[in-house]
Amino acid sequence: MDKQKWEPKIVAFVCNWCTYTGADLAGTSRMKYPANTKMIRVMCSGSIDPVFILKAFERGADGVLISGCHPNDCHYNAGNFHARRRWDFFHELLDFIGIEKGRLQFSWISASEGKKFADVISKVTKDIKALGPFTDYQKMNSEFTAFFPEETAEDHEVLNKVEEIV
Amino acid sequence: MKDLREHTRELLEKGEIAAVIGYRQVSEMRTKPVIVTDPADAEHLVFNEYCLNNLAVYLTKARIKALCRTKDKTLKLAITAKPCDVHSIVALIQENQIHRKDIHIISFNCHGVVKDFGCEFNGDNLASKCITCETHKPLYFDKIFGEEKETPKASDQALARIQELESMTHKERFEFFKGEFDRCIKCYACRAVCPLCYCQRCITDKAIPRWIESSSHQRGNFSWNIVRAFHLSARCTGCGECERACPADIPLTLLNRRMAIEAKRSFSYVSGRSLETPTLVGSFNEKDSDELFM
Amino acid sequence: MNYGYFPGCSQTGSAKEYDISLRRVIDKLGVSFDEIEDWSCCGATSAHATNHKLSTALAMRNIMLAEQQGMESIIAPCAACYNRLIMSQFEIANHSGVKQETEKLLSSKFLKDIKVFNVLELFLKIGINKIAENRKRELSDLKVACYYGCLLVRPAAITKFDDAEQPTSMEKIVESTGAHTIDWNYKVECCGAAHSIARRDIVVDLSKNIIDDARAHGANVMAVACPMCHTNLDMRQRAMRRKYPGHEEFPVLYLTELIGLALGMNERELGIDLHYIDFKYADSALENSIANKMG
Amino acid sequence: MSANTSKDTKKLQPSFVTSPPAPDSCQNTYNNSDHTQKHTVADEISERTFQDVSLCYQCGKCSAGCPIRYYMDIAPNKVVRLIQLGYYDEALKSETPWLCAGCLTCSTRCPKEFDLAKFMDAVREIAIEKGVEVKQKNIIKFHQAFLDQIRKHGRSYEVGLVAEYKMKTLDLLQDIDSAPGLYLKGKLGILPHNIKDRKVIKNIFKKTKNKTDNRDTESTY
Amino acid sequence: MTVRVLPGSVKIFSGVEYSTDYKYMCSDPGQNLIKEAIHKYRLDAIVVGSCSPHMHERTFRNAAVSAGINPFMVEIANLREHCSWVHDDIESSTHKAIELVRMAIEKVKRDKPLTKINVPVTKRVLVIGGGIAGIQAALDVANAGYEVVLVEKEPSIGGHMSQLSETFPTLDCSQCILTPRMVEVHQHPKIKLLSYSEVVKVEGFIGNFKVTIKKKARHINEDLCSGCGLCITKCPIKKKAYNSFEEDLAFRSAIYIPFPQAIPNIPVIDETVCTYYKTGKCGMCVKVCDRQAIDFDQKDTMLVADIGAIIVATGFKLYSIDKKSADSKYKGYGEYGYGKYRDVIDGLQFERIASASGPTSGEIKRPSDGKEPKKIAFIQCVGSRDDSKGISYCSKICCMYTAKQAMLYKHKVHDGEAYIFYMDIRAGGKMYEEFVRRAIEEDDVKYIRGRVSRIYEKNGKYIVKGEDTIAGMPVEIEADMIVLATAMIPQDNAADLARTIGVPYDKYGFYNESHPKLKPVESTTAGIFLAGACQSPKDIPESVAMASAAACKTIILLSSDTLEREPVVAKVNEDLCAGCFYCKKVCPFGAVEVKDVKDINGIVYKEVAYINQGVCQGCGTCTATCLSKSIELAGFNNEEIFAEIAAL
Repeated sequence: MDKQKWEPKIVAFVCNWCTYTGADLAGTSRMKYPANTKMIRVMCSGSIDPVFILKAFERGADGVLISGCHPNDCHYNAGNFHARRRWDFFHELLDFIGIEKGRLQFSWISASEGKKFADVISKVTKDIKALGPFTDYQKMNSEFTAFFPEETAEDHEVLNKVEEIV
Repeated sequence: MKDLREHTRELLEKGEIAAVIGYRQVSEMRTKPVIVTDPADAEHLVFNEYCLNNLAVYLTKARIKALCRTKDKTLKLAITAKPCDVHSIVALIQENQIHRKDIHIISFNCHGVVKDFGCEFNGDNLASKCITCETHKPLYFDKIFGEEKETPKASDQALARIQELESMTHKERFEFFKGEFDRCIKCYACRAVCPLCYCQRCITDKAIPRWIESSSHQRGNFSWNIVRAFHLSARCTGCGECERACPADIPLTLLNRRMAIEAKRSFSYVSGRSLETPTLVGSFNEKDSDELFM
Repeated sequence: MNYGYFPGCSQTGSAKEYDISLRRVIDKLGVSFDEIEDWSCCGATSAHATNHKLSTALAMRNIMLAEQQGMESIIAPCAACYNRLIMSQFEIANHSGVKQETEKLLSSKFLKDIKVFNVLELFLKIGINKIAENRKRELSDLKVACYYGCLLVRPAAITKFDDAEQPTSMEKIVESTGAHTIDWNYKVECCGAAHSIARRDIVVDLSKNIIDDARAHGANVMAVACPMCHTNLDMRQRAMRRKYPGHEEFPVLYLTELIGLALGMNERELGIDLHYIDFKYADSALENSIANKMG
Repeated sequence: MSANTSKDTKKLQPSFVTSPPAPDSCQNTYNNSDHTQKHTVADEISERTFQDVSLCYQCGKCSAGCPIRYYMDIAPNKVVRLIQLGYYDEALKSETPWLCAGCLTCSTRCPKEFDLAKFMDAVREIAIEKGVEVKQKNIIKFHQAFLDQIRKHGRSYEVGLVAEYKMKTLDLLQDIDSAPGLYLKGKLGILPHNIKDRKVIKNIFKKTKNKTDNRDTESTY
Repeated sequence: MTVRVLPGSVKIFSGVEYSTDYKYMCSDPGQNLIKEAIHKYRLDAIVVGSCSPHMHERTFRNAAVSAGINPFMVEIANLREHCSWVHDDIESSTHKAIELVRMAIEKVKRDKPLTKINVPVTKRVLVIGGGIAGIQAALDVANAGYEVVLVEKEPSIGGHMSQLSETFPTLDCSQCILTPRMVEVHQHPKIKLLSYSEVVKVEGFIGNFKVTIKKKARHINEDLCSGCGLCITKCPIKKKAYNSFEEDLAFRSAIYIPFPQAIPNIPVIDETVCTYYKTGKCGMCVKVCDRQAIDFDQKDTMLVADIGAIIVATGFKLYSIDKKSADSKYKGYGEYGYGKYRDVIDGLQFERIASASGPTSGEIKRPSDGKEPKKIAFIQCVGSRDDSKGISYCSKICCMYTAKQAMLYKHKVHDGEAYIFYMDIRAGGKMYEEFVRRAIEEDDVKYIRGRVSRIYEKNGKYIVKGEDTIAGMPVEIEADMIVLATAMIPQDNAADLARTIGVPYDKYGFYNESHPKLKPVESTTAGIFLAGACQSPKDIPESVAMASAAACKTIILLSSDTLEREPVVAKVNEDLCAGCFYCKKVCPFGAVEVKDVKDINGIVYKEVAYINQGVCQGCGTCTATCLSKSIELAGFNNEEIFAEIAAL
């Protein structure tokens, strides 16, 4: 892919009750934001395992966003508080290992904050664009897949076919 | 030393304990762990600056636990533990791996151990965890031996290393760790010696779905080392056994120490120091910093 | 603690007595400080009124000097200087752009966090019981209106040492001298500050209000901790009388002078004789009676 | 948004009259929609004070508590309002910012935590830079005289200050009652105290110079 | 986004048997398309690329069920709210849509059939709070035939409404309309009233709560007391305790009934002032009580009740301008004197002064010297709409109650002047705007737009420094009395109670509704409903409406014998569980239990976690915390999520 056309690939793990609903609201309100982010819905921000993030990086993500309910607004009362502690450590750890803090971002977005959702996605996309492709990890990925083909590898052909149809 | 042997022999003879997990001298500057079940063997037990192993790791082993189970009652397990090893024991108790009532902690006033077998005990050869150690007297024990002695002075190179790394750019740090992790052969020695890696089945052994690539390719190595450090963050008591056991000399304590610094800085928490404080993982405070979140 | 001293320009001129009395009182209480060498203007009023970058750079130059001279904290007795210094620090700490810019202007980097104290904080740090212990005179016949002015306690979020609307720290200090304090309404009202020269009319009105309210609440003297306030409240009383013929003179003292009196010093030592409004205390008959009582 | 900015008209026109001011001059920074938009005075103020002028909801508490309110031509909150609406000329020409003593009463009590004193600082700065005619001449002359002293000596030199101010204002009689007194009491030094490192002060002045001196150049918005 | 290319594109992905598009998939013909396809191609799972799962997931699952496949083998790719409606660029959004569908395909391939969980329902309702909202809700539920336990922390029900003088916009007497309802509660056979009691613990889940209630010691035997009030008249302690019902404008005795119409009409002894508790002597009340109802040794008692649903109606309190402690999120008003001026009062105090049953018998007198104020200033938005003091929201009712109070003042003091300092007049409501205009036009109340900066006392008058922002003129008023329209804020212990009962709350402490539009009376915790001002500031009609709505929702819940629950719950792999019990520590619902694993000799050799499926709400926090990954959340298991990530 040539550099100018490069678009970051971003994964967002969002909780079902607040952020996902906030994203719905952004949609209903026809707010616009870049299409780079794909969302994975989980029940609570407390249920997102750090390995999910590593997996996302392994699958070529350039950035990850984690989003849940505001403190004290958690559908499950406390899931987001546990998440907050967990991410504090994981974020520091990634930073120490040499992964820019901007690659992994966090937010609290409530069900009524459609505007904030659109803003956050735009900001994260902008930030990740500024950081550029996550070549460090992607290099490891390509080296790895050269030895151990993954399910996704075969799918490249499929995706190319899709490209043709489109 | 005599006291230690007599004490354990007595306990074993009385039948109060099933076994003693202790150290035995194998050469002048080397010890190895030993499980004593026969009172007669108590005479092999030693404690000195060469007792490097963190014996707490054995407390969770099923075969050793099995020693304690008799038909009618559960016997205690005695363990000789350095004050720093007691931290691990505290963490294990907090994580429900052992019960305080089931163990008999024999500890010592400690003034440090050497960094490796065969080194003479002095300031240059002090194990890095001993340089910053603040608990020369165990926090929890049932029996204590030894006199209080001065710890030799040495400079905290590990901290300096962390600071040096932090002053680097992300790119440089990434390359640094890439270089280090590159040597990992996924032997899991770090996991085997860690008292807190007690899971019967480690996450890395889970195949459906595959959590961590098991080949020793760089990508899997990254995942493994990140996950290992993350699982130990706010839990690791800093015994340093992982790094000592690592055949590839990967500086694992850098990561552990960095996470411990984070626990202390953001939550004023040090793992394994108190049975009364709730563990940092598994608890929360509404007033925790919200800085990370947009 | 190694206190650095930042007198401020006024203390070298029209507020000389503030400088004199502060040094004497501090000395008596067994505390010392070193004047920051080669200090310059803090950037107050004119600079920050017209050019923010200039005023931040001017203020931070002094903090940089203190840092370079190995000081950990700075005493800034002038409320305006104090305010300028902490506000600049706040900007530097909160806006990285400002920090970089200022560092570039001063061609040096900020490494330490220098704490800036005002004179109230200084006395609270020294300990008010220390004043009470060293008291040579009981100022019990004084009913003091403690005047904070604008800049000592504002903005409370940054000064962080007393309430911005109903402060009480100066009262505590004044009461340790044995004097009484009164509760009044104009503690934190503005005296007109830097308009002293260019818009004297405003200053005269505002200061007159302050003095009247103090008098109405039973005060017979006012304590201030700012040279600008003192200029407006003391020196401008003559102009006040010209505009409001019924105006009666009202003595206005620096807080340090008041403490000095309690510690047994006389007016000349403290520079009270340099005021426009006469205030005779040590020479009065009262003095004798107190001396008798105590002695 | 058509740009009606009076580059060619010498007299600054209220921008609202011919073209509505930018209502979205305070757009959320996240918004990535690409408005090629002008840098307005409101933007400039927001940048300098690190706070958005749209914060103000015009409750008037600042004006209510302002000790100098009675001397001002327009209320402080109205200055903010003018800036919010884009009446920049009216705001910059007002005496109010110049009369503001910076006592922080408004900033302390503001329910929106809007630092109005800082806002006034920025308005003055911009008025100077744009060369706006200021009615409160004495105040600006005082500030100039004051800064001159610092530029020259590193510290304020009261005798020089008063002398220079009098020269600028030709108001020789003012302060006649205080200055001689100050001399008599020995408070005013006859000679200024020069700090040693005056170079650095001069350098600061030079580098931070705003357009105070370029008063003749045409001002543009 | 180009929909027409989607079916062809996604058909290529492995496992996809059939794909098609239709304009309204949720319509009957659309659903029929799905059903037909299931039959025709013998599908075992379906992916619908449509609107948000929050909209039509249920519709599509039902369609799947009617075609014979498990409802949990349906995944929704949100192509509307998350794609077509938010992206303008056709190409990139089409790509995104394909990827979203692909993720859903990968997930559905790993989905497992699940069955819903059935739980029984206890047909008893707990209402927390006995203000007008609690009273209304309790009566509605009880009248539907269900048992109600009404818990009130004060000695009497009635809440804030019982303190009010008249109500806007009708100016009818508050107590006159409230007290009949209070009596009704007292006499209702289905309502058990627990006054002077607090909820201390809530366990369990929808339909099956176990609630522990602390009944505080009144020191009166409620069964014996006849409410004659003789003890109160004889109590020697008369002026040691402020009467909180009168908002501290009057005193009360040590043994007291909060107000004459109190329900239950049983006194309480205030231990902090009663001589008996201080010196062990006195006992005057014991002597005069001929029914021996006084019991000094009475202790707090705990009651446990089985409850099916909970209605929370804990109400509000008023912001006080006092100086707040350093850790408080509020600041207090130093510029208004931090409450040191006695004639600067708040809205509720004015209500008591204006009330015919109040300390002045309804005559307007100022607290400091009892004189009639000739000039009165009302200040609106005190506390509210003030970011700096900690409350950003509009307290909603103050505009109206201030207009009412100014009107009451003018009706009682004909030669008086009333000024109202306001920022905006928010009079949205039936007859509200007319009411405010009446205050201005008929009663000559002077409205001044501008926030007051400072109040200080001068010669017995209070100087109000304001600015008329409309005229652009500074205003100073010398008033005799000031009434601050202080904001409604959550009760002091709102956050604690929220944690006890398990409802989320916002940054202020107001309880969160489940959906701001469509579920305004449900809390996000199933089986717990909200009524009144505990959710946000409300006036009386709104509180009553909300209470009735909550009661209605509760009745719906109780009308069936069992409940179906989503089977999204966590399950432990006991073989692999290491027994660290971090899951137990993090579980917000206490669903994790310790299970012993025994060897052949019956000796416990291992403890593992066990998840009570009835209690688990399915948040999955345990799954992420579990170090050995021995817990999986049904419907969102790790394999499914990994597949989604892999499909990116």
